[in-house]
Order: sequence, then structure tokens, then C-alpha cells
Amino acid sequence: MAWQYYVNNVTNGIMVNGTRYYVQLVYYDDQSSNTQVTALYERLITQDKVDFLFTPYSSGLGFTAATVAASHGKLIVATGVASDTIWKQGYTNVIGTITPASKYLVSTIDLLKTYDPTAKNIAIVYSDDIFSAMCAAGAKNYSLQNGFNVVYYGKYPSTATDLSSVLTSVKATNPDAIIGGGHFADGVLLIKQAKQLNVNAKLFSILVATDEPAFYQSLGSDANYIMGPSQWEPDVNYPVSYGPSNQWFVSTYMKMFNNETPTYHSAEGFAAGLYLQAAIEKAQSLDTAKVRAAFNTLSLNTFFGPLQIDPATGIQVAHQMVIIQWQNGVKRTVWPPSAAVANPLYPKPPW
Amino acid sequence: MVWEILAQILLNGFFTGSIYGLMALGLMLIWGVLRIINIAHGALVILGAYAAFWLFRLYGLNPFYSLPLVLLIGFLLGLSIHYSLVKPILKAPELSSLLVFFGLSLVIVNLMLIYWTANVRGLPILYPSYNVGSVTVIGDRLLASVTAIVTTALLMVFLQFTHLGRSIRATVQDDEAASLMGVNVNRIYAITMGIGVLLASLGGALIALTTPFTPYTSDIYALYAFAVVVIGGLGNPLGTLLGGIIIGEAENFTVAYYSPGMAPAVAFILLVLVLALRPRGLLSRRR
Amino acid sequence: MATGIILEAKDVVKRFGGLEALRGVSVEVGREEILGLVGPNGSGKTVFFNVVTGVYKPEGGRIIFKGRDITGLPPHAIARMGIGRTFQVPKPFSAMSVRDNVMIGALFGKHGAKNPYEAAKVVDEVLELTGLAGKADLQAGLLNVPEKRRLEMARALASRPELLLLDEVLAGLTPTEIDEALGMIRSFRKELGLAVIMVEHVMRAVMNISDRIVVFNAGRKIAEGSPSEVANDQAVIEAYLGAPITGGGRE
Amino acid sequence: MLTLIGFEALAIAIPFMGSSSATSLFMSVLEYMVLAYSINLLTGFTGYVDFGHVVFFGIGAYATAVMVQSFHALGVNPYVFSIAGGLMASLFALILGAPILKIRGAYFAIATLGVSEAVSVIISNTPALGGSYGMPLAAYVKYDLTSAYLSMWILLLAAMAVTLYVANSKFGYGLRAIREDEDAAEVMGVNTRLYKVAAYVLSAFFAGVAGGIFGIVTAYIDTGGYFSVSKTVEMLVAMMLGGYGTLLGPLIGGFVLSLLEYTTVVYIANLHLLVFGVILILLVLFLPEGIVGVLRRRTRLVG
Repeated sequence: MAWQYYVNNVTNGIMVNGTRYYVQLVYYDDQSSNTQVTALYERLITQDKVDFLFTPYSSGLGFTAATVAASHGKLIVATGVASDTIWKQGYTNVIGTITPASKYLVSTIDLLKTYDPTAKNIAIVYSDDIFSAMCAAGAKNYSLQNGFNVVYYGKYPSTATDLSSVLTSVKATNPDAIIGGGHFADGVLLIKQAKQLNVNAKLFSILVATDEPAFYQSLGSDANYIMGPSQWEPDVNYPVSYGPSNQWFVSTYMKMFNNETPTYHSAEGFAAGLYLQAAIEKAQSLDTAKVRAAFNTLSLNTFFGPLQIDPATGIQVAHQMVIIQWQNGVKRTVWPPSAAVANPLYPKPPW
Repeated sequence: MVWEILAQILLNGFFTGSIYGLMALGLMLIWGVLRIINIAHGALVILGAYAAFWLFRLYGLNPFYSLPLVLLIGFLLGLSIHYSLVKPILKAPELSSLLVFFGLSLVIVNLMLIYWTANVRGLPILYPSYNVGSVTVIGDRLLASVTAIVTTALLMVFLQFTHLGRSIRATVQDDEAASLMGVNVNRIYAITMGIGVLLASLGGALIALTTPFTPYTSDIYALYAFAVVVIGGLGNPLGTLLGGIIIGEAENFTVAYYSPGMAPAVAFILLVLVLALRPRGLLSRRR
Repeated sequence: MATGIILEAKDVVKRFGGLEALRGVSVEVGREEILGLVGPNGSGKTVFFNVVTGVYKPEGGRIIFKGRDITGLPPHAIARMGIGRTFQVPKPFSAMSVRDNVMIGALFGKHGAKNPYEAAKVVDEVLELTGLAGKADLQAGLLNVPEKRRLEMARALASRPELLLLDEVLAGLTPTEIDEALGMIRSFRKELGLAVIMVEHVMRAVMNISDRIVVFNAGRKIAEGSPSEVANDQAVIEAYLGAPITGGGRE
Repeated sequence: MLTLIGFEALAIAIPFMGSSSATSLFMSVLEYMVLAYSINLLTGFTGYVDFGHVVFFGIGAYATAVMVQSFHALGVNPYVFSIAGGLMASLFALILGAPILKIRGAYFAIATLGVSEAVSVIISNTPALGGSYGMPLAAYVKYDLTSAYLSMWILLLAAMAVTLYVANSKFGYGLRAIREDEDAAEVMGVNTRLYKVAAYVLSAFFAGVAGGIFGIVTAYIDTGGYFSVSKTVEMLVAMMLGGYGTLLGPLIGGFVLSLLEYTTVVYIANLHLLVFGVILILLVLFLPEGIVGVLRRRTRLVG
């Protein structure tokens, strides 16, 4: 919605060979069920006659939405959909905005390599769902490519209410770094029980949970030193060549949503809109094929970070994950250097 | 080294298991006495967890201090559920009690989602862990297990030696016979619901102490509660506690020695096996 | 007297844990014979019925029906061979109509009609015979006790059994209702060629309808013979009038 | 019955009127109806509450997906494979049936729930079945809403025909006797074990085929979507809303429930599960025999 406000009020619509187009957003709650997604996307395309589509949140639903879009020859910009497999299905109409799951934990490994060349053992423990499994697989391959040995690689059920035995096995491998996690509850549980079981590592990088303010509220000071990947953070400052500045987005968002700070999901959505806008302006047409072609040669630097897709599949290649770290109660962006506002605190002292 | 890991796994299993047992005690009573399938048990447990959480977050009350209030809320909630939902469907077939309580579970979980959002809730570490050799004893889980054992013992004493307890046990055996012998069965049903939800909120409070949770965690605990009660058998608290520990140990062994992903399947496979071998559950009663 | 033995139970033993409900009883029933089975409560009468109909598996002894050993067969197989029974406490299919109740008997007993239409003829006939035709479309649960007893008989008859086991069908009926029922039972034998075993406490009725009487006490057969022989048998009088109990099972 | 046929003719024509969003809406209406008929064959007739019925929906979906992945080259219309999905579900019901149907009452409901959860976890730990990644079918199957729609129609008509046959057959009478008083039925000659398993296998088939069809049309299968407890509850509610053990009950119940679900999703998005819970409670307390039950009591209309 913030993007709709930006286009309609700030850049005063999208100029397409002479005529100004304003954005009208149509959206439904997919109640996270595939059958609903099919029905609702059919409705968007045929009844609401939308020109372009965005994916629903989560990879599973993204598949179904992409299938429906492809059958109608519509372009669909993916946000909140991270698993790479959607781009391996032979679809060409899906435009990736965010870093795919397989690269989620890549920057964590880069950070580790840069700050501690001596670190060798990495333990990867992840929740048993498509997103986390893909992140973990990506991390494992990248670690091995970079000479690390993966001393533990295991999943736990996404419904786990106790990870003490998983952590006991991890502890036995005494890793330099522990990376993984999955969603909110298990991310917090992982850190809490790691402390309780005295499982130590010089670096902890946990998916998703670390980005939430509730992470610090639940763990208190034990959250300090814990890192996590994120698509975007309010305090990030990328060089911007297209679209609004980071400050503008954050302040406008807070004004619109009774000053709640935006999370990376909202920034991601805004960036997807921005990316589409840039492609339409470049293509100077609303025709799907032309806009799709425009994406191929488009390379942007936005407040959300660099955006560029691989022309053949549409997967996002330029955008990199930032890494945040809780430093005495404050969540700071510490990586990549081009966007960091503070240096990472490494190594993490024992519990 | 191998021995320490085994000891640690056993201890983890014991802790998790006794928390499962404690959480399922309320279900055992409600199912045994009223013979209804309270699929909303998980939601009631998590409601107790939220009560303990907010009392800590807003007033800084440690869950053990806020327990009396949480239990009272649970008991009153149990009574209100009984008179509004349970009384009309007491004699109805299983399908009715199943669906009514599934409806109740949906209502509770979604109200929690609306008012308290889906954010992760959990209490920070209040009790330190101890080390016995290289085996680490997690503080809050130890306290939770001790509470579980104490509660089970108290419940057994209550059922064995108090008049109210004996009439509850009579109703478990056969409510028709019990009513013939002058037991006011309806009053027993109401009180059992009260105690059942009280025990659920006790379980919830201890879950808040040990584990981060969200409204969606209710569904997980609902399934485990049934597995525990079926394996432990109806009518006796010790059976429920042991049922919980059996599942806790089996799960932790699967995690450590087989594959962590398969852990939840263990509880359900055990459940189905027990039922297949004893079609009416461990304590096959005349009914 | 009947031409041949339709049912022969030899030394049937049935134990529930330590309790011996039947201690090696042997009973025979001839074709078209009405056998009265009497004895104080808990003497094993209903247990005997449950063993014959396969509800209980006996620990010892044999049940031969029309020359075939049916010991241990599942209840539905035995029913299909032609043994119908009523329950001491009526067990109607309460939400189904009276007609549908009887339909079940016609479909699944020895008669074994292939579909409801083929069974309809037998059902109407039996409803007529048991005086329930008027209430055919009523829900079975709404019948009064005597009607429910007659429904039990109707359901059993609809399966065209060759042996009918009546479990206290006369209990709680008024004298006129009893005579009516006895008339009905006599007509079964005449029209349908049925053998009947009746467990009854109403001695007057049993004495005058049965061809033979067997008396059980504490899981044993203590007497057998024509109604008059049994009436004066010393052991029977003792059993009924409460001679010193020589140890005996409780049901 | 005339209005019924008119209503069905109109509904079949929908995909050809070109508005594919109406088609896909009607797809989910059909899904509710078919699944209501499927569970009605067991729970409606015998009273055994199958609280894990979604396991057949899931098995049907996964079996079909495996078939599609291995035989898509044959150029056969993928929806044919959903029949195999149904057969696989029935096979599972056959193997599971004997032991599990010995269990009665509340324990049976919980046992079936346990089975469905266990199968779901096992599948999500089997790499061959996509493990935790789920099974994407997009590369193997062309998105074809119309044939999915027609397959669902054929499945619904088949389910109704079978239900009609069972309702008036010896088999149906035996099942109803089991629902009323299983012990009496057994002694009267009903082979209760065989009848219960037969009903279980039959009901599994329709849920399995439906799972296959939806697996193909959504082109992605994961255990979360295809083994969810709430889908079983939706089936039970649709059956109960309409009136269980009847011919028209599942049709009416499925129709009313799916429209209710759709309207609440579109208009009061985040409240819709809360509303569904409240409706569920009111339904059980005030309309236990469902719409057909009430109609039958008033107008002697035979369900």
C-alpha cells in the first residue's frame, strides 16, 4: 500500500508513452490454502482484470499462484516467496525480488570467513519445512565450497516444543558456528535451550526469528550477539539510484501505519512494486511480454538493495541478504559492509 | 562421552515427558468422567500459558507466584464451558462433542490471535541450569517436572481419599451405577470440567516458563495430550504421567539416535499401536 | 416327538477369569420342540444362549447345529445358519423404523434376502404374525416394552431361523399378554416348523408350553424331563426353595 | 429432483461460459461436496467418526503426483491418474481397516487422527516423496482448469450414485444397523467387520481421487496443505450441516458450507476462522440432524 501511495502521490503515476497510470491494488486473504489461492488468483485475473500480479506469502502458495498466472500469460512479481524451485519449473513469468532461500545464509558464511579465517566447523540445524530446508541446503553447499566442514547437518520437526536432544547432539560436535533455525517459536527455543544446555559457538545465525522485536522481548539479554539474515532493515543504507530513499520509506510507512517500524516483509513488497514500476517505465508499455523483456536488462539500486534478475529464469541474482546482530538490546545491520551501520561483535563469549 | 549423551537424552526425555503428562492430566479427567473428546484442550493449555505470560510481563509475577490466580481463572473457565457447551451434548454421540470442542478450539485460538497477535511469547530464563558431570540439568524444566510429579501425586490423593475424589472415580467407572448410589453426577461433571481446565492452565503456566509459544502451538499440544492419555489409560493420574514420560523418552531417543524429523510420528505411532492392541484403551471399562 | 436333534451342546464349559459360569452342561433340542430352560438367577441360562449364538467362545465342550460343529464361529455366521435370538434387555435399532428393524433380520438371517425388495414379503408377513403391522413406520425407540419384546421376536423370525432362542420374552407382561405371547409361540412351531428354547421365570407359562424342561443351577444341569417330572424332582425343589447352597457361581 | 437436475446442468456449463474464476470457485464447492459424500459413506452410515479422513485425501494426492511424475510422458490426461490416487487410498484403507475398525467410539476418532498425523510426518521425512520440500508438479502438468472441473463433476456424480445405491441396498441396511447397535447387528447376522472395512475402503476412494485432482490443479503438494486436520473437520461439518447418513445431506451441506467459507474469506478475512468456530458450535447445539434431518421431520421427505 505504501508503494501505491508513492506512485500515486510522489512520482504522480507511471508515465507510459504519454499517459499517466495510477496504481489500484486488489488483494485477498489466501487463508494459506492452495485451493483458495487457485480460486482467488483466477478471480484476480478474470474478474478483477488486473494487469500485473504479486505472489502470496510462502513458497508453497507461490507455486500455485505462478501456475495460474502462467496459464493466463500474466507476469507475477514474487515477494515473500524464497524457495528456488519455483524458478526451476520452467516458468519465465515469475520475477524474483528477494534473495532466494538457497542464498539466505550465504552472506553469514562470508562474514564468518572475513572475520575469522581460522573458523572451520559449522553446525547447521533447521526446521523441517520447504523454506528452512532450502536455506540449510544452500548454506551447506556454500560452506563446503569455502573449505568449511559441516560437522552437524540435521532438521527438527517444525512442531518441536523441545530441542534439548537436538542441541545435545550439536554440542557434541563443538562447532565454531551454529546456523539455521526456521520460524519464530523454534528460533527463540533454539537460543534459549542453547544457553540452558550451555551449547557454545563463536557465531549464532538464526533465520527469521532474530528479525522480530519479540525475539529480544522473549530472550532478554541472552539475545545479544545473536545474528540473523534479513532481506532489509530500517537502518540499512544502500546507495540509491532509483526510487525513494530509505529514510523516506521508513518515515512514510510509520506515518501510514500508526508509527509501527516496517519489517522486511513490507519493504520487500514496496521494492517489488518499485521494480515493476521501473520495468514498465523502461518498456513504456503495459504489455506483459514487453515488460518482461524490460526486466532482463534492468539493473537498479534501490533503498532495498541492488535488483537484477537472471534473464532466463527470472530469479533474483543481485540482491544480497543483510545480516543483523542484537548488540545490547539494539538490532543493528552489520553486513554487507556497503550497507552496515555497525561492526559485528565476534566472537560471541560463552554463555 | 557416549554415556553422558545417553544420560542427557534420558533426562531431556524425562523433562519433556513429565511436562506432556502434566499438560494431559486435565484431558484424562474430562475424557474419563464425561466421556467427551475435548479437542480444545490444547487451546485451553495455551490460554493458561498466556495468563502466566501476561502476569509476568505486566506485573513481573514469576509463574509460580501467579499460579493461584491462573488456576482460579482456569477453574472458572471450566465451569462456564461446562454449563454453556458440555451440558447440552453430554448424551450426544462422539461426533457432536468432537465438533463442539473443535469449534471452541477455533474460537479460543483465533481470539488469542486477534488480541495477542501471532508473535512469539515466552518467559526469559528465570532459573539457572546446573551441571552434574557433563550432563546439564535445565533449571525451569526441572521445576516443571517436579511440579508435574507433585500434581500427579496430589491428584491421586485427591481421587483416592476425598469424598469428591471417590465420586469422580465412581463416575469414571460407570456413571449410571454412580448416580444410582446417590452421586450427584451433574455436579461431578461440572466440577470435573473445572478441575480439568484448572490442570490445563497449570500445564500452560509451566509451558510458558519453559518454552516459547504462539496461539498455533495449541494444536500441537492437543494432539500430544490425546496420545498421552490413550497410552496412559483413563482414570488414573499416574498412568497419564507415565504415558507422557514414555512419549517424551521415545521422542528424544528418536531425535538423538534416529532422525529428529520423525520425532512427532513416534507419539502417534505409539497411540495407534496401543489402541490397535487394546481397542478400548488400556483401561477397558464395561461401557 | 421331533424327528431328529437340531441342536446338541456337549459338556459346554465357560469361565470368566476364575468364575465358572457353565461347568460342562449338555443340552439337546429336537426339531420343532419347545424346550423350557429354567433356573434361579445367575445359573448360566443367558451365558448358555451367548455361547450357542457365538457371542462367547466356550473354554470346553462342543456345539453341534444340524450336524455341524459351530463352536467358536463368529455370531453372524451362526445367525446365518439359522439360529435367531431375542435379547433379555430389548436392543432395538431405535432410530430406524419398525419395518427397517425387521428388514435387518430378513436380510441377514438364514433367509438372507439379497435386497430390501425381496425381503419385503417376509417382513410384512412377520409384522402381521407379531401384531406390529400397524406400527411399521414408527421409530422403534418409541415402542413400549411389550411391543419392543415383540419386535425382538419379529426380527428373529424374519430371518427364517430353524431354532429360536427366546430370552425372558414374557418377563413383566400381564397375564393376558402372556397368553397372547404363548399362542404366538405355538403358532411359530405349527406354521414355521421352529424349534424353540425359552429361558423363562414365569413358571406357569413355561410349564404349560414346553415339551421338555431343562433346569440349570450354578452352571450345571440338575434336571431334565417333561414338565410334570421336573416339577416333582427333589433337586429342583431344593434349588428353588433354597436348600443349603452347595457353592455356586454368581453371574 | 427436477430442480436438482436443472441446477447440475447449469453448473456443468460454467466452465464453458469462459469465466474461469466462477469455475474455480465452483471447484472448491465440488471439493466440499465430494469430501462430504466420501466421509458420509463411513461416518454417516456406520456412525464411526473418522477424524483422520484427510489421510486418504493426502495419500490420493501423493500417489497421483508420483504417477504424474513418472508417466507424464505418455501424454495421457493427468486427471486419469487421480483414479490411481483413489485406488491407493482404498488400498491403504483396506490394510488399515481391519485393525483400526476394531476400535470403537472416541478411541476410533483419536486413532484415525493419530494415523493421519503419523502418515503426514512420515511423508515429510521421505525424500522420494519430496520430503520437506513438497512435490512441485508444474513441470509435468499443463494447467487445465476445465478438465479438473469436469473430473470433479464426474467424481461427485459417482459419489452420489454410490451413496444412492448403498442407501437402498442390503449393504446400506447393514451399515445403519451397525450405527444403531453393532452388537445386535452382529448377532442378527451382519458381518460387521467386513461391512465396516468395506465402507472404509469405499469412502477412502472418493477422498483419494479428490486429492489427486486437486494435487494436479494446484501443481504443488505438501503435507501441510494435504493432511490438515481442518480439512477433515470441514468434511464432517458439511456432512452434519446437510444431515448425515442421507443422500442429499452432503450435497446441501457441502454447498452451504463452501459458500459460507468463501464469503467469510472474501469479506471478513481474518475473522473467518473465528466465525467458522462459532458456526460449528451453534450447528451442533441447535441443528444436530442437519438440514435434511429437519426437512425430513417436517415434510416426510425421504433423505
